[in-house]
Amino acid sequence: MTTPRVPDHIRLGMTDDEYQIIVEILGREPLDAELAMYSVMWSEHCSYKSSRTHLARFTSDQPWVVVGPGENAGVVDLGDGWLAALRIESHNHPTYVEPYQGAATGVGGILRDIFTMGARPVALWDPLRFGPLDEPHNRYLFEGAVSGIAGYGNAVGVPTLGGEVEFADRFSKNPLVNVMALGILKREQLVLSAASGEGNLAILLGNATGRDGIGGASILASASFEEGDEEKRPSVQVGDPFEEKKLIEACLELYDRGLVVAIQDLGAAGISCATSEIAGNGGMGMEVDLDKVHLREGDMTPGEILMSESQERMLAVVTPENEADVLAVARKWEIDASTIGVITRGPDLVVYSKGELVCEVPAASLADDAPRYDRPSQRPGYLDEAWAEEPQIPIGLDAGDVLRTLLDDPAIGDRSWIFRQYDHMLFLNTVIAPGHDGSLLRIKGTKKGVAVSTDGDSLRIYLDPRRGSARIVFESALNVAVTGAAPYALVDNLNFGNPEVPGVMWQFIESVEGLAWACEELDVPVVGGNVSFYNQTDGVDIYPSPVVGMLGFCDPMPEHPPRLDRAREDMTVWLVGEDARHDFAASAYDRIINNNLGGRPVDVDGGEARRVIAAAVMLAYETPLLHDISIGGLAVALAEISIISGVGMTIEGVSGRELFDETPLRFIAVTHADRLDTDEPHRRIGTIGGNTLDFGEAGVLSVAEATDIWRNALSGRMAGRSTESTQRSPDA
Amino acid sequence: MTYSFVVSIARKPGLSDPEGTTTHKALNDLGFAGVTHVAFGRTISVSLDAVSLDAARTQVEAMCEKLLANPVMETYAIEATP
Amino acid sequence: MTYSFVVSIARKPGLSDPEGTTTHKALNDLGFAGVTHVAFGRTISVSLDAVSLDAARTQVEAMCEKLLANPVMETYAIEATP
Amino acid sequence: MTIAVIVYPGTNCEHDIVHALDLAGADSELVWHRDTDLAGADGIVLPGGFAHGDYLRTGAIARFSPIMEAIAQLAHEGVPTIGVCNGFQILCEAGLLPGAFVANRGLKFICAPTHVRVESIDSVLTRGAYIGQVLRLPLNSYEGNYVADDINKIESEGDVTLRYCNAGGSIDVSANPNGSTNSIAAVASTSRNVVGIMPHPERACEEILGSSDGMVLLEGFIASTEMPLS
Ligand SMILES: Nc1ncnc2c1ncn2[C@@H]1O[C@H](COP(=O)(O)OP(=O)(O)O)[C@@H](O)[C@H]1O
Ligand SMILES: [Mg+2]
Repeated sequence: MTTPRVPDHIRLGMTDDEYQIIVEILGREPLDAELAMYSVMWSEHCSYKSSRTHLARFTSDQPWVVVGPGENAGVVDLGDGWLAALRIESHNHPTYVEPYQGAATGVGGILRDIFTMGARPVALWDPLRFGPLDEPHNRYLFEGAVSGIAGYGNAVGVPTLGGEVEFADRFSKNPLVNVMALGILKREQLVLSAASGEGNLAILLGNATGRDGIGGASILASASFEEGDEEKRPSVQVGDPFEEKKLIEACLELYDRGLVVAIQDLGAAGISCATSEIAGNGGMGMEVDLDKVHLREGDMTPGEILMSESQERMLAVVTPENEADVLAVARKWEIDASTIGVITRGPDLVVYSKGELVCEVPAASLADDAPRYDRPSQRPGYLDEAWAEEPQIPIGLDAGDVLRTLLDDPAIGDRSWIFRQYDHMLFLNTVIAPGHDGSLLRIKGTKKGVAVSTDGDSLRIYLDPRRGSARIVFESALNVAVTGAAPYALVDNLNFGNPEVPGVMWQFIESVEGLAWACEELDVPVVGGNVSFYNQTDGVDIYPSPVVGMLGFCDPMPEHPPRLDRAREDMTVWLVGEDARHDFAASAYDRIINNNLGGRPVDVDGGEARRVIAAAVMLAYETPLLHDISIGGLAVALAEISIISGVGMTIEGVSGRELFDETPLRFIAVTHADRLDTDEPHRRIGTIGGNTLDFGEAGVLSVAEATDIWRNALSGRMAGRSTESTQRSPDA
Repeated sequence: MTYSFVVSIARKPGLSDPEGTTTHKALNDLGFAGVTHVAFGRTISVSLDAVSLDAARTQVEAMCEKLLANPVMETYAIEATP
Repeated sequence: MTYSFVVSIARKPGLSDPEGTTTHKALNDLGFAGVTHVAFGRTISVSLDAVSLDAARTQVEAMCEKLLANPVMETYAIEATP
Repeated sequence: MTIAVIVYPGTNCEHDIVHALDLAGADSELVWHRDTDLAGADGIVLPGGFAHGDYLRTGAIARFSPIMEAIAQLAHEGVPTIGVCNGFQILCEAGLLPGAFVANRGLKFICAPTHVRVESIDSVLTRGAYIGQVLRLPLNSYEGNYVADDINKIESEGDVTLRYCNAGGSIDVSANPNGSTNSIAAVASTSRNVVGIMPHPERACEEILGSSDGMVLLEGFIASTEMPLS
């Protein structure tokens, strides 16, 4: 008996219907290389086929948006000719396969999106989700990912200015590594990825093309290509930050000298994607000769060359007159370059190898004709049960005891174990370094500043995707506001489970709704994002994990922006914002002390969000210390102030319950004066001094003990106990 | 008895080797024009007390599987040394 | 003719070897109690065209002296491979 | 007066050094590693970064850059020459300073402020400081762990310029961030005009960045370019 051969398109993950669309577009059956290209370009990852319809919900028509979603990165106007480019991406699956290289190549990829726009990348952030650290394998993955980010980011010369992290069981087999990057540029440096000019040349810059990459792999190994090639195809890509650094400098020089018409980075589906996009975006075509591509291995098939996802490559479109200059710039920066194609009137992307035609498809069809799905969604059954599990919070809790436990949580304790491994000072722009709410950068030569905070809240979002997602927008806004920067633009990374599960699709749609609503309330444009579906292992979907990166902007920047180390003896402690509303669903108290996950997060009011955030921005110009209240509530926020400033405080009239309540949109101010200049509700809750965190009747904890616990929460778990692997890939 | 081994760890073929490539270029720049290939590897020398050579080798194999080599990217070979 | 060599580079004894020390500790933590010594080294495989094996080896020696090893902290050994 | 700031492929602190020198009132010029001419340079800085990706060994490949001959010649003529972080590593590989570097104890990259104590003031970098002065300077390296096979000679000849210390200036293991031999953070040549420093003085050049302690060193260096060591 012979098993019937599974059709190629099925093996490539396409449906029969999708295959039929290709046949209609081409008017014939696709060649192997063509089928491989469509399969990758029409994959969920590249085409957003399940999410596109819903992403239309986001708005970005504010006048300061220069480039909205769709390009490699979003771009906003900072005035006086200055622009900022921002973008976020995920590298979840590769990180699980090989944490160091997976995370490292994630950094490389996001940077290319930024300098593709003409911007110099100036900072990175890294939202992370891993399984609990008491599992050795989770420590191995986490340690590897962090050192991969460090190894690549530091060596490529872009500082990492923060991030966030959560640990929960559902991420053990599906960790999340998101990376956000920010670039700064002058308006005249902006370049887009739309080719123009028949006869212009396409030059491939950077790394040699090797057998890296997964996409389209199965068909490339099928009979028509060489048997046994799968063996040679590595399952891991190795990042080369040195190559990327040279590529950045070379590209920036090309832009400076006006030598490129358009440029595009090579990501998924490599040359096939970059050539079709750059041609398609400009309504042009391209003729490509694969014999011209510089290769790492001599014996590659045309399909492999087309689909290779080798890192650190860019495709530039240049006029023939400038070709020699472009090649000279490449030589100067010691990168390889080869002219592989020529722009045609179109509309086809035509590819030759050894004189033979291997591909002839309408360039724009790969990107534009991808199917779109409006997948069924249904409110998942777990919600009713979870909402019924109301958090039980005793009235007479001992705040000292609770705080001891919370400060020992690795997502609450000192995160410097992470960011000490990242260069966060390069370029001398870092005014507020990681370890605060948001990081603040100056733009040299101006009085302007930009702040960024990345935020997520997977468990709260699990309990209410809409409210939870709205809240991360407000939280990130408040995080930048306490540095003096007003929320200005947002990017989002939507990490979800399997979209073919109606419950997951419902989470996704609700979440988008919440994010979009909150952004509208704050008048913040969503200038870009990324969707990562299929984060599912053994039938278990991850917690819905949208992550946002908020860009804040100030001009002028406060002369002395608030800092957490500025509390001094006798200063006054204020609580700003509405009274607590008994918000304990997914709170640190309920999760960690009660070991429960239930209840429904409180709703938020858009008007209140606007007012509180505006108040924080105002106060940032005249207050030594501001700190927003988030995980662990008021108690953890106060403890952080005491620990970082090295001085105690006496808090009065705040009940134990209220100390751990996580009602959003509230922050702490610490001032010299006995009045606080704001129209928002505020009350004096205590005084700085002594060497204890004295909560009156609610309890007490010495600053020394709090400090000790907090400092060891993450580093202690990682120190010496991470025994699974110590090998180091080439880096620093 | 104490037994000693050298574990040699090599990168799986097909993976890119930026260190090797960069060193290759540097050697060419230095005038070593005939160099055709450079690849980086690691060695780990391990000495351990065990009841027999076989028992020791079994342990070193376990170390390689658990800690010393990264099976996703590397292959290893174990050699006893005097 | 193309000749191939493996250059093994070791840290001079007495100089600190943080990778070795850390791995030693990690092996102990993993339950390999009998480990008495761990040292890290690197190998560099070099292939080159030359007129004879001797000429090739002389070149590889020169590469080691100039670039591949740092005499302040390292020793090296060269071995021809088939 | 011009200070040459050398740029290798992979160098990334060159603009930061230029910024700090500029704040201190000195002119500087970026010089690409393929150049061979340093005529007219009154001082030389090898900035931090990852020259050649730090592949093979940190500083190993950079040492053969065409510019190195000119650097060596000027250094021998007494021109003030400093290497910061990766620049220090390159100077060691080039044999212009003794010693070498291995991975940090702990095998982690460290980006954090450290304290260093001034051990000698006869070098181009420390001439403006006083012995025992404690400076707060950011460290930023994976291979900052200094080793030397002739450490006693280095010590006995007084080449050690800075050591890691705690905020009060005392030197002990807990104040040594990376395991560096004898807590060494900076070393000078016998002639004292070549100095390597592992922490980054240029990252401590303005109060808004957290510290301006690095200016003491950079100003001393600039003064040396105008007025040779006596
Ligand atoms: N994965 C990470 N990488 C770098 N920095 C991190 C990471 N996780 C947290 N941090 C830093 O630790 C600090 C505290 O983080 P977090 O508690 O998430 O802040 P917030 O609650 O104000 O959003 C921030 O400065 C943040 O940038
Ligand atoms: Mg915060």
